[in-house]
Amino acid sequence: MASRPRIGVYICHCGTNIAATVDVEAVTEFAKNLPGVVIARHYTYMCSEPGQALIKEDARKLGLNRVVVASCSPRMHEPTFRAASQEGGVNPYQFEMANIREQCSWVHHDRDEATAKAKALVVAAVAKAARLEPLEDREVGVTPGAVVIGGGVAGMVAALDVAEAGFPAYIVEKSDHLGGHVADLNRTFPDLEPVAEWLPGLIERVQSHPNITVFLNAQVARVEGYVGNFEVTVSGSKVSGSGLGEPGTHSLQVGAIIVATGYKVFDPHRKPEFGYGLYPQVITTLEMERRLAEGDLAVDGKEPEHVVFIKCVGSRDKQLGNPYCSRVCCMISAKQAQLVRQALPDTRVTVFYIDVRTFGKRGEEFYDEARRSGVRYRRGNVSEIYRRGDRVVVRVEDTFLRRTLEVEADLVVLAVGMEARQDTDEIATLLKLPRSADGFFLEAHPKLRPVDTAMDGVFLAGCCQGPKDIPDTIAQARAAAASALIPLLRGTVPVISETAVVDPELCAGCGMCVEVCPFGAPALDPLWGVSRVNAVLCKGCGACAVTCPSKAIQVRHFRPDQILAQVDVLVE
Amino acid sequence: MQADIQELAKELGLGLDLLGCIQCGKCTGGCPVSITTALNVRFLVYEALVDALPDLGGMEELWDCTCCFTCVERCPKDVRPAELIISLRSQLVESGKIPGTIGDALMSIFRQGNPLGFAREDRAAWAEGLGIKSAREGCEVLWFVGCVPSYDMRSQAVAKAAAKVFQAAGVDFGILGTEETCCGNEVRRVGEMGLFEMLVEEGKPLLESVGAPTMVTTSPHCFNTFKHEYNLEGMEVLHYTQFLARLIEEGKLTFSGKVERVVTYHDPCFLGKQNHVFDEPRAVLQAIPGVKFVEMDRIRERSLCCEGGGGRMWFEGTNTEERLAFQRVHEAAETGAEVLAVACPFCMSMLEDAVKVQGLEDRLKVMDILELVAEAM
Amino acid sequence: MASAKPAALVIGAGIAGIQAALDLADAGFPVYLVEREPSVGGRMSQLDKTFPTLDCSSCILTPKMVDVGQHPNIELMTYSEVVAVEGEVGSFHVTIKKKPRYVEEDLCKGCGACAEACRMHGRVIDTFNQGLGKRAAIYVPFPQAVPLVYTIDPNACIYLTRGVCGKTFKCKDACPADAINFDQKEQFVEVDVAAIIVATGFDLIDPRTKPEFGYGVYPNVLTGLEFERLSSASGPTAGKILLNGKEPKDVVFIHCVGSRDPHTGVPYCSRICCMYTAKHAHLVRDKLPDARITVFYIDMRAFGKGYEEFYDRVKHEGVIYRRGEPSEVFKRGDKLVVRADDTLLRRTVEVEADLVVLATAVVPRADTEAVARLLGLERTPDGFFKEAHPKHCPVESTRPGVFLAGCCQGPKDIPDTVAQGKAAAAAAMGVLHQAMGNG
Amino acid sequence: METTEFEPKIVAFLCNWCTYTGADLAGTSRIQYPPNVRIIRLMCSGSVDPTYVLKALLDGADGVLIGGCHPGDCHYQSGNYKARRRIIALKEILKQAGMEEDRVWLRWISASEGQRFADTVRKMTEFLKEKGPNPMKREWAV
Repeated sequence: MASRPRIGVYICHCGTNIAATVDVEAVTEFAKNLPGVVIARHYTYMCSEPGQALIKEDARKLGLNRVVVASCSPRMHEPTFRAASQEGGVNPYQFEMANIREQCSWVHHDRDEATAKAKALVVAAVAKAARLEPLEDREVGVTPGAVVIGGGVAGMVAALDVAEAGFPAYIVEKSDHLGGHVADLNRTFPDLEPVAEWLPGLIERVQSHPNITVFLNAQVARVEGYVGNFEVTVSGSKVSGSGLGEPGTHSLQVGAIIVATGYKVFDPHRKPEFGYGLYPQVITTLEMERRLAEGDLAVDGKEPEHVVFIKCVGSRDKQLGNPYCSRVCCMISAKQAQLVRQALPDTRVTVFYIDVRTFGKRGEEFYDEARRSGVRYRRGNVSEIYRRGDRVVVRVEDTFLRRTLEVEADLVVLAVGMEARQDTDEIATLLKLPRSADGFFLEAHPKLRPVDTAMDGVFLAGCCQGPKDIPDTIAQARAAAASALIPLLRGTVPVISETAVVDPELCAGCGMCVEVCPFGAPALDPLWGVSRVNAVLCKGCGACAVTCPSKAIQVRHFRPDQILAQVDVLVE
Repeated sequence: MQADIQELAKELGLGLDLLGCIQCGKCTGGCPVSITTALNVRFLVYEALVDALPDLGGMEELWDCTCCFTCVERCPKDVRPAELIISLRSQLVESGKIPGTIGDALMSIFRQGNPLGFAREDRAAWAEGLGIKSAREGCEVLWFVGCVPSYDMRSQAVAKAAAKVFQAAGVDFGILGTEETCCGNEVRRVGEMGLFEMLVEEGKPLLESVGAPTMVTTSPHCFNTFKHEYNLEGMEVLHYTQFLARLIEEGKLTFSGKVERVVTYHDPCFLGKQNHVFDEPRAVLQAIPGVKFVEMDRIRERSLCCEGGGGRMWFEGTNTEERLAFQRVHEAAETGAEVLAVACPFCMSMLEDAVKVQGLEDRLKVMDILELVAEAM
Repeated sequence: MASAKPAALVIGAGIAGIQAALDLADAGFPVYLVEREPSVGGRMSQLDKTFPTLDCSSCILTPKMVDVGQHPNIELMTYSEVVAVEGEVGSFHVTIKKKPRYVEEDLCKGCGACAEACRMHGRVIDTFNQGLGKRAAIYVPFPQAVPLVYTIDPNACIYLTRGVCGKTFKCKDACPADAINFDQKEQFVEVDVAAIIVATGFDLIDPRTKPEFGYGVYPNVLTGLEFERLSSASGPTAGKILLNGKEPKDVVFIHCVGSRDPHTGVPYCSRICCMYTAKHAHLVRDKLPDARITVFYIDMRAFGKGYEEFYDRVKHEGVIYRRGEPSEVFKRGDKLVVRADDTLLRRTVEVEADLVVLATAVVPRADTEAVARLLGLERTPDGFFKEAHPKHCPVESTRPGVFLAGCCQGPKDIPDTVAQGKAAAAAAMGVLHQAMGNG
Repeated sequence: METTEFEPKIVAFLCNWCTYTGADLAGTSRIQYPPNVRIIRLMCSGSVDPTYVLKALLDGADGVLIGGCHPGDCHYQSGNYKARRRIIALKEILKQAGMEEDRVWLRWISASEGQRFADTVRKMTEFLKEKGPNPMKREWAV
């Protein structure tokens, strides 16, 4: 069966990331004497072209049939090194990685201890590698089309890109209209363009696109399948030329899913010091949008003499569990403050801030314009609001004046931040989407995979991944569309090769694996009375293998002997 | 160095997180004394962060802090700014640079177990003839009377009202009598950590030895330190407002009389802002037959401090302007209330003085919730 | 290339261009990826760690670089420039100039024997390392370069500048693969593409435009990018923060050098400096635990996912943040002195430093105007390429079929650049789909 | 005393999707924890065969940590519930056989809980240090 192991071991320095804490030379020398090891080397960056070339050349010259790289997490570079092994003629599945960076050099300071641990991890990897069997890459066809959950700007833009590339896109919107939060806005920064001038057009493009189907008052009820072939069950009403259809259940077959479920506006009742809900003079930026749209800034029938904006309401706040910046409030405040100045030139406008974060294109210029329009910026985080006669008093320290002020105001606008929606829990569970510490959905990698998720074929668009302004939301939505379009345009997706397999000699046909499998992969062969696995359905979780009383069913690449070999060397 | 101050605070058992500060000013903006005195805690934090603290000896305003902890409650970064003041005060205490009146109070606590300069033997004199048993005999509820209610004449009336109410409700309670010693809440807040530790070392075993499952305090200050800083085992600590609310809910405390008056309520910082006990005092007041309950504007999380905490009972403060208590009693009067209800001996003292100074005696009476409850029995 | 589908052109192989090219290629479209430098990688390849996760830049970038080098659907053209673009959306005709490397790409093995032998070895300013090191006239910009092929610097090579290099070509003699060819001439390649993605990146302002900071006068005043090289394991000091062989004790960082400063022609915020400075401060703390680290700032703009949390972490590592933009840097004895109004202290302070790092503004590339003319693009007043609409069309340029990715449209951090690179790819996919006759 | 010097060996079986990724996050966040843990990556905590745990304990591991996704988060729908049932049963058997079941820890640690992973390893190391070496080693048994 398996050939006699000829293993190449490669220890990566990762610059100084590993080498500063782990004695890579010692680990290399140590690895040379392990059973089956033909060669052991160390190199600055194994993932670089020359690093990969080392593997390829050794594999060819020395006839390696197994490769072990000790470097970063396999979640990072397993595909890289599998490809390199393959180019060197080694079956990519006879490659094993020892994670001596994330799980060693980065978490331990002591060089001796870290080196000892790195050695142990290398032994285990070598032990497993020696027992790995060759496997074939597999691909399956892709159902053309994508489901987009959420019909805000992010969802609509992503759906349009999918549709423009020739694939059906299905928008599943919870409410009774498209447009999301942006539909509640009046004008957008920094151009002060009325939303009414562009959002209806976008909605119209979506609704009239032959490739797009919109479901309103709709929810995703069930998701089955995997990347390339999802079956999404939607309950809701389909929009057609003649209007909204009857509510019903729709089954959609698609290759990818884009999550664009948006955000929740922070509820300022949770900051009792501002008296929101208590004083009619205290409103949120969202309420201010409506007032600006209606041109009604009066309080108690009177034009306000002084309008105060308070930033960071619900953001940058550890006590609330919202440590992050909401990214848009500085610009929204600058916008609304300017609009107040334009509408009521005699009204004083003051913005209280901690840091002014006007970072986007034309953002700083916009902030400049706000100040030039007469908006007064004062540095200080408002501490409380109380009543004085008809007005309210804003109590705040001006940190430059180094003085606590009691500023009287007629209208106070709270720049409320964004929060993760908790009503998306169901979708998170259906799609197995993890959340990051701030509650927003977690991307696969914060830098280089900002729209991918831990689930293949499921992508993130817009503020469900974190607060964003409209241009950034659109860019990210289109990025999600690009990720979704890759499998759709290719027509195939790779699927795992590490699936369960039955040894018919050992199988007693008890059917326990059939019962335990959540994916319906194993089935009893009526002719032979033994279990057989449909490899397309199998996801390699291994539930069957543990359950099987005769150990007849095992998962390739995670066979008991491969695991126990690691246990063996690790406890020595 | 910033690191030294942070380290000192840590040693003192304070949760100060100096390095987390982003200088937003929320602390100083909410500080009740920041308008009337030179104290600016945000700026102190900054000076500590950039190693620019001046000589502390000249900073009399450090003693202005009432330890109301509004800054702690509101700080978005959980820096706990007031604890910097406590740390700095502890340095002053170490070097003996403290206001004389505070020194006297501390000495009295050390010698007599109370800050008011009275003799320990007289601590339970107020209770004579009231049929209150010693907790030593065993009891369900240990009532911690507190220093001010034990000695101060005005507050003794509150203590007596409490005894009456507890008895009427059939509570099995006892007191520690002359064994009762200052809880040390203010001691810790003026930075006398050594004395506070001593009080805890002696007090904790004493309190636990009673074996009562519940302790009820008259003062929110005692309540605060027992609850958070004594780590008492097998004993639930309640402020009396929580206890009364519970008795009312359980139907154990009933009223036969009426109090036909308009009443408003002032939240004590150590009960409200610091321990989030807002609803129980209001529930008790609203349960009293006849009471017409009205609210002031600045209540609950936004309540105004009376300036009695953090050692301010023993230190006038550098404030040259109007006292906050003056402002407060006017606010109370404006609601049309006849009674300004309090739930703290310090608030009682500060606000009653203010009523007198402001000439509001005809319109407004300061009463403890206990007195109103007793009146309705 | 493997595919017969309509092709796309991506100009610039920094992370934006790499991501756009990979997405298009993965979707099955042929891509011409043109990079003017000898290697792909762009600015990101010069960085040490990345904020806020502290992933090392090369760890996450290198595999993508390798991918574009090996992808069957990507034709990588490094050391090349686009010189003409004709036609319109769906049918652009593009001329690309391949500059002579004087090294045969398919022969060179990247062994480096030539550089060892070069008479200019250790004498040519190493631009990749921001001039902090020296290299030979024949070079690869950095060890992980893709393609790993040497290039002769025509401005430094003795033979190419003077017509003669001793009696015999040292490099030619040393090369075991016989790859060096001084007869190479520039070549012109013409390709037809349906869509174009512009990902030409950015420059950093020359801090000499702010003479008060003493850059260029004091050797221990560095730019942020120079600091990246100083801190990088693959940099000239192998990752040790050393100046003249000595570890600095007091390090001062200055935000907004040039940015938010209409005076220097940069009225906008450069968007990345707050966070990379926080990262630099962390790196100094990590490598020099006893250093005193001060950051001068105007507004701390930690707006991205996990950024405010990172700022909080760095503050907890004992980095002192002082609000105020320094007014000048001067020398006193062995030390530099940074003079600033600490606006929270309301006092002018003088902070001593052994190392001052300037967070210099992100500016449009010097040749942006020429590229704009070449491609028929418009620019916004800040000098960057203009998007079709700032709000709803952030990746479309003003010319149909030409899309913008990354910092050529305005300053951006890496996640936003990657997202925009992918967004440009999505936009291009639509055009390519139509070009297949499916429109 | 020997116990003060004792460094326990912990074998950890971690699910690929949550806890292994959480351990990686501890790394990228540079959160320090004791080096006593040796991680074996599996696709799912539900694939941890009790024999793996037994083998580890009998061969000389002082503790075994099984890490999976939080309830409801399993990548394979219900693998973590299966793990929980199986580990409870295993612990029961260990108890009945007079073996120390508290050397086996099952913890839910998500991909975003790097700190929790580090804390778990620290706590488990301290716990095992306190407890002393595993008496079930095969050498001892044979």
